[in-house]
Amino acid sequence: MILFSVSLALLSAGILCLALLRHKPRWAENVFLVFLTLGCGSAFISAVDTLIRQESFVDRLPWSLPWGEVTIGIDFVSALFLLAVTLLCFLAGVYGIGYLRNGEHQQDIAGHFCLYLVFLMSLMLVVTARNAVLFLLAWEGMSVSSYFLITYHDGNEEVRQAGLLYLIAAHIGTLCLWVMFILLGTQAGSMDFGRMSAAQFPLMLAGVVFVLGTIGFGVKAGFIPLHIWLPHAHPAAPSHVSAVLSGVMIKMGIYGIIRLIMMVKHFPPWCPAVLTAIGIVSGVGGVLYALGQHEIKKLLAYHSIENIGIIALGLGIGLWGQLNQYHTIAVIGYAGALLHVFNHAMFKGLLFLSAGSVIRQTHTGEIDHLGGLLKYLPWTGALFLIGSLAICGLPLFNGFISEWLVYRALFEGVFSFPMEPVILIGLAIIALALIGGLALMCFTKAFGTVFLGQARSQHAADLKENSAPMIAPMAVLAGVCVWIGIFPQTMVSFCLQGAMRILPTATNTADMANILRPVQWMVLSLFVLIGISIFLVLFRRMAMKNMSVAKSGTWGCGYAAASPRMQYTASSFASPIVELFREVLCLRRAKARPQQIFPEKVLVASEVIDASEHFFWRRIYRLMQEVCGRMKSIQCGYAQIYVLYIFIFLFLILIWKVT
Amino acid sequence: MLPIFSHILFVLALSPLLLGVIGKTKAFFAGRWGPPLLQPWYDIAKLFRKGVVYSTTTSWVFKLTPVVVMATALASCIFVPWGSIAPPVYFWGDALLFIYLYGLMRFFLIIGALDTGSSFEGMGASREAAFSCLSEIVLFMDFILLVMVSKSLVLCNMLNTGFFSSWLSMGPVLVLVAVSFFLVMLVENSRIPIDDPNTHLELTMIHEVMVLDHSGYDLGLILWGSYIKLFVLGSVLVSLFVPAHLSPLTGVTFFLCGMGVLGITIGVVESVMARLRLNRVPHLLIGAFVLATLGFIVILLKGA
Amino acid sequence: MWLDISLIVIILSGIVLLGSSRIGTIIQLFAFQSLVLSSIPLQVDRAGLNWHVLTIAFGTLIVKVFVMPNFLFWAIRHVRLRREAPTILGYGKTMLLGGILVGMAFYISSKLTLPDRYFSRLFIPAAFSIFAIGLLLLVSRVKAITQVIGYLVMENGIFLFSMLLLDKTPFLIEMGILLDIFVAVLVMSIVINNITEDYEDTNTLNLTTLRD
Amino acid sequence: MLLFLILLPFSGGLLAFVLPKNSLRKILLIGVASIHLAAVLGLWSGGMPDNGSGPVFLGLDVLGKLILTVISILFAAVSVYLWGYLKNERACNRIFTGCLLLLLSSMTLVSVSAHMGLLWVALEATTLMSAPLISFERSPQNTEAAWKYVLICSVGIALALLGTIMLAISSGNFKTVFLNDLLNHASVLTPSWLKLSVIFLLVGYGTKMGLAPMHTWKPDAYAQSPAPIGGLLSGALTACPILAILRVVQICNRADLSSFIEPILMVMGVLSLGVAAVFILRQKDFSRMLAYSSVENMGIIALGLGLGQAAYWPSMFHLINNALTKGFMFMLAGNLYQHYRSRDMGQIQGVYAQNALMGVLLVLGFMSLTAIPPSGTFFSEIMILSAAVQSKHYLIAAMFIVFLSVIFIGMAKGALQMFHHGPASKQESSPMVHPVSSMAPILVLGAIILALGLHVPVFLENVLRSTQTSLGGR
Repeated sequence: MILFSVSLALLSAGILCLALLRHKPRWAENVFLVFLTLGCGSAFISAVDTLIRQESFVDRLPWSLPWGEVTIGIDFVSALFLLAVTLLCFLAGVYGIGYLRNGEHQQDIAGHFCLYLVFLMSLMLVVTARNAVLFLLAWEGMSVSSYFLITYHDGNEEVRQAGLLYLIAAHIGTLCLWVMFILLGTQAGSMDFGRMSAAQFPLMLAGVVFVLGTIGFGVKAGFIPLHIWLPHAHPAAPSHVSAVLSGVMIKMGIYGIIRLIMMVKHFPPWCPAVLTAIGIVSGVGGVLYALGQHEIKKLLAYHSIENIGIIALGLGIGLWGQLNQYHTIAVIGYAGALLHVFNHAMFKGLLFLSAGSVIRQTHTGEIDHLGGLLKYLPWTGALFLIGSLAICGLPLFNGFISEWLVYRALFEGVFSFPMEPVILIGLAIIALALIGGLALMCFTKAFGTVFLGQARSQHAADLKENSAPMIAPMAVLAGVCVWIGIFPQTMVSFCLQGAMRILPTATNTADMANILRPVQWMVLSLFVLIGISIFLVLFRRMAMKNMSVAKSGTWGCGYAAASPRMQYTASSFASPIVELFREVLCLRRAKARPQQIFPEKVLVASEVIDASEHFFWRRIYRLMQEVCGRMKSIQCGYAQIYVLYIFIFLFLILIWKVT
Repeated sequence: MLPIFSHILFVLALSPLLLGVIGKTKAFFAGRWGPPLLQPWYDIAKLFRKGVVYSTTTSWVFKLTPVVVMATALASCIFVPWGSIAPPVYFWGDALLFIYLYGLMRFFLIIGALDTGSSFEGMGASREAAFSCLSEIVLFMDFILLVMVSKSLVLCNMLNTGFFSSWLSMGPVLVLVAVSFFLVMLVENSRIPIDDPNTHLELTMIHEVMVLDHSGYDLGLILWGSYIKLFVLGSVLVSLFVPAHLSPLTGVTFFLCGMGVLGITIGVVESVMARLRLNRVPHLLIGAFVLATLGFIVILLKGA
Repeated sequence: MWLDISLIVIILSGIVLLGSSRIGTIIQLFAFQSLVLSSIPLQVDRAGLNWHVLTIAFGTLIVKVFVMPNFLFWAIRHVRLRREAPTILGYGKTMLLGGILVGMAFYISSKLTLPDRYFSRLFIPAAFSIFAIGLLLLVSRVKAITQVIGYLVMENGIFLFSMLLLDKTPFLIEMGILLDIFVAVLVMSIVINNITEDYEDTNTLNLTTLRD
Repeated sequence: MLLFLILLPFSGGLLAFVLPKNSLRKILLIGVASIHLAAVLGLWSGGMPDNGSGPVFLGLDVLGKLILTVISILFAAVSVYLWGYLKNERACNRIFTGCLLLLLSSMTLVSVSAHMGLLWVALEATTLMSAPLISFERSPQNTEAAWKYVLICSVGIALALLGTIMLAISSGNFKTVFLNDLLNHASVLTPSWLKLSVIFLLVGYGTKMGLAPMHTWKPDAYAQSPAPIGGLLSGALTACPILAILRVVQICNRADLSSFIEPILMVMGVLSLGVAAVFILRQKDFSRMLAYSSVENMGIIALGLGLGQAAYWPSMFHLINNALTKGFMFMLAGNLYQHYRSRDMGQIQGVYAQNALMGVLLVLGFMSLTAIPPSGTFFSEIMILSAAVQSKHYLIAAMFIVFLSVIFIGMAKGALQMFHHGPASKQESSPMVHPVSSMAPILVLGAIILALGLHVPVFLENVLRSTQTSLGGR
């Protein structure tokens, strides 16, 4: 506790220092690094301490907000989130120093770092706040500071628009949270989380609160169809910010839902169904849209939606288990969700950072303009590959472990639950399988087009690998991904512990051993795989010794004049699936057909339209604009009419109230 | 450790034979004598002795691919029972690892293909990725059915516990599972009617075109890996039909006979059918999915 | 008796106001109405003439009959032409509407009950009528000057209404109100003066540049 | 003491009319404002002057005191700001300064008047004294705005006079409108006349407050007046009619008519929110946006008062926050206009790049306008929402949320656009610098806003709570 307070104090000090260092960018970098390290370090240690010693605490700081106390606490769930927050924010921050150096807007660097610390601090407060008012305060602090982080390159119109969309979405979501917390607080008689947990909520109220929470937190988390800000904001932000946004900030929505489940406990039976359905739609929708993207960070942004979908599936099945008294299923589902939160923070952070490295060197994120970068950016490429393998949920990497837990919970749900849930759960399993397959396609596309084959532009030869301070954070993230992938026991047991804390009733520890045993076996089988691979590599090296190895061009099937531009593009690669889901994706094609006998230019461009954005939200916005435009004639400029308004209103009130 | 080794060795040894059986059957239908039963073995041996040619475009990813393909294929076999012999490794949830190992294999096959920068290999990779998405959901649907029947998430239990009772009560479901699984197996291993391993037109191929640039030792590993994959998936299918609680020897015999029958069946199918048009392949998979879903509905209505 | 007649005269002058078209006439009619009005305090006073009532009557007389009309004439002194004050609806319809409003005022007043006895049955209806007429004048004319007069006529209605409480209203407040009205007219006259300087006319149709 | 507070600015105002030089008048303005502020703050340290229970014209209860303090603080800030502002204006500021001081005097009179008639007189006086301030710059648009302001407010407030007379009629046997009398004998007021009078008073004072649909003068008046005057009008001057409405609420609560007045206030509040939302969404003019934001905030306060006991102190808190924010924002806007020579938010770009401090302050103001913590408005609005939910007015709560969302969209579009770099900011080369007198009041108000968002001192909380008991009656 003391350590955590120290961390908060350090960060505040850092914020103050940086606010004063506007004109000294180099100084600002150092000061930022020092305070970031100290602040993240102490918070990280306090989180680890909580996880290891298994004791949570709640404490009240000597300070009072107008409507509540500053109560903070770290329990298991908070600690897990705190772990991801501090780790990723620290690494992304370190990366950010290198990323922003020598870029444009040097004079804003101190402000940027300052806001980064504000953002970090509000993230830490969000997961540790134990009072609704403090929570909302931190929540809005998070939204606003991240808005300014996103709009760092604000000379660009698109960036400003993206930021604005994000801020508006975030704030409207927050307004839903206001109502939600007020409803909870009214019932509990206090805005304190502890009191809320102790209160009893009628089922009806629980349902309303659930809906409000799902909307309010869902906007942040990026549930489809509330996700529209996400694919715009992530590409707009500097890469280290995208990493943090995608890695931890959208998880705050998940944290909120988990906290809500912990407080309300009993929900109407349709709630898990809704959560599962959201998971299915977001997961499959996210990955399908990702498949249609041509821009690397936009692609990654849609993958965030997909992963949020997977997490929602975990939560959904967990909640189902909780409501139907299947504690094992609930624990596994929640643990899967929690672990995936952490894992996603790691591998998505890694992916965004390595995408940032690519963009920093090539100045473009268009996948189809790149190619062959593995030769020029070997570290970035290798680390991106690790991230890709992890996000596809393939064995040996962390994504698999959490997806495996979610699968496990779902499969156990299939043969435990009554008919109606089983249909949805079956669908969820299929969706998860489809997500896996599509993600694989998407990341082979991304990795293959960007890093493999030949460069599609001439400038590639000048590219240099980024500096070590940028590579090192990525390497650490990759290390964590592999560590959890091969030695999952530690994190899985932490997450199981956390999941048990989510349940209202205590689960015995024998259960946990049962749940953990297959994980140990899995480690064994993974080692078999590793062993075989090592054996094969060694064997190959031996066998190759006395064999001829020749170098030659790629076999062009008889075509002699192949050029790099003839390589299969990302769009073509994705096209079989995009075509198959044409209707869902609202595929738009622009074609210029060959005109003369010797046509000069032929053009094919395809674009995937985000249906909920274009056919729902934009229309609503346009409608709103139109209605407001019409109503502007109220303010027509004639004083006589204005006077008449007064009397008409008076008259109406008289009729209403006096007769 | 020993059971794992022996299991792996047996698979290594036996898997090319299944291809031999298929080849013999096809030859029989074509009215030829055909290559010897051990021809796949000879092929592999030949490839292992040859030199290697690498494209200048490729990187270490290309060289890693064969190793991963072989390793994942071998690792996947340790979860599959042989008749009544339990697999060396089994645990709650191993079925998922089993499926995802193939995912890993596929990932590397695809990026290996993309590493060459050849548009043909890219094309093949794209198709492989697209079709396997669909085949994977069929596979999962089948697994859902098996899980519901067996109430277990251990692959060997899903396949052959309570054989008679489950066939008695769930016969129709298991038939649906078997049929759809058979289709998935064909897709996964790029057999006719989805893909023709013997074709020579690069534009229409799927699997074969992805490994165009591999040669010598590497190609040998990939080929062997794909034999193993066919063998392992086949053994999953066959295990469905092998009664449990037989003595080990009878069980294994039963199993090996089943594998033979499977080889012949594949051979027959490949002899009597033509390759589908590429854009029809998804329809086949969707058909398989519908079959499996039908099974799901049957189970739900029966209230298992 | 005299009270009733005065009240009726006041209402009638209001109706005539609605029908008049010349700005000068309107201002003079208002002055006439105020003249009658300023006699009301003397008529309703029950305690005999005292300085309180006298001051109120006299103050009203001075401010409303002499000072204000002069201000208004001052404000429009630049306007040589266009001395008529056209309505939006037309004079006939405005007068008809005025009649309807007076009728409604009578109807509504009949529904109200006062807590204790009052001087004349016409008192409240007359107050409401004048108030309504003022409103109508304000809304239906396009010239700024007529709007001021509309406001003042409304004010007359309120004044009449406040006569109900003549004996209890603190003198200070009465004077404060009168002062406020006075300053209001002063300010409005200045503003109108500015308007006429800017636009050469007090037509409020010019005053619609500020809108959304 | 109270008399001193009124007479000080009054005599100052008269003095301003006779002083010969602009600079002397500026000194006079700041001097009077600071003495006034000191005196008002001094009131808090001393014990509460007892109103007694008899009929008095002047009295200062906790409501009046609170509002007087807000007025005084804002006036002091604006007068300091005007020091730098008036330097750029060549015109003679005799009438301007004089009216400003008389305005302060009448606003003080509003907050200390304990007689509903006197309250009316003072309120009408504030309208009249502020009209010349609006037309200070003497362009046709200024004149038009002043005309509309005077006309509409006078007509509206005439209704309030009618309402006051009706209030007197309802008080049957004593027939006075001394506040003490009304409150002490509230139960014997004639309900039918009281109801009628409440409606007239609400509509009348609502016009002055700027509640929809009587708000129509507001955007014109605020946008056309000099920016700091806009701040004074929307921050301090609106507090005066609010006090009048608080009195009405007080009487109604004592007379057991709270169920009568509350729905009316809620309707007016929600209507104001809605109208503000409609006009803010597509607003291009910064001052007009702030004016509609004022309509919105008046709506929120009315809504809070309409929600009953639980929302009283949040409403009072909101009043304070809103007043400070508006003063802050308008003065900030004044600085921006002086640099960019435009009120169009599309033209003002790259504020942060031009002057980082101004950029940060702009964001702070934006946060306070849109109730993003840490700003006091966040707490007051969420508490009002909470009161709506607690009293089961779910529809009201839903509309509140919807309108706040729309308003947020409009404001974010406008205000944040100014903050960022944009195409226009490229050509701007002259640095944006402001004299200390133009920055200091903004910084002070900003600090108070921020402080109230982070921590409400026990002292202030007690005061707010006592306003609640003072309003609540029984």
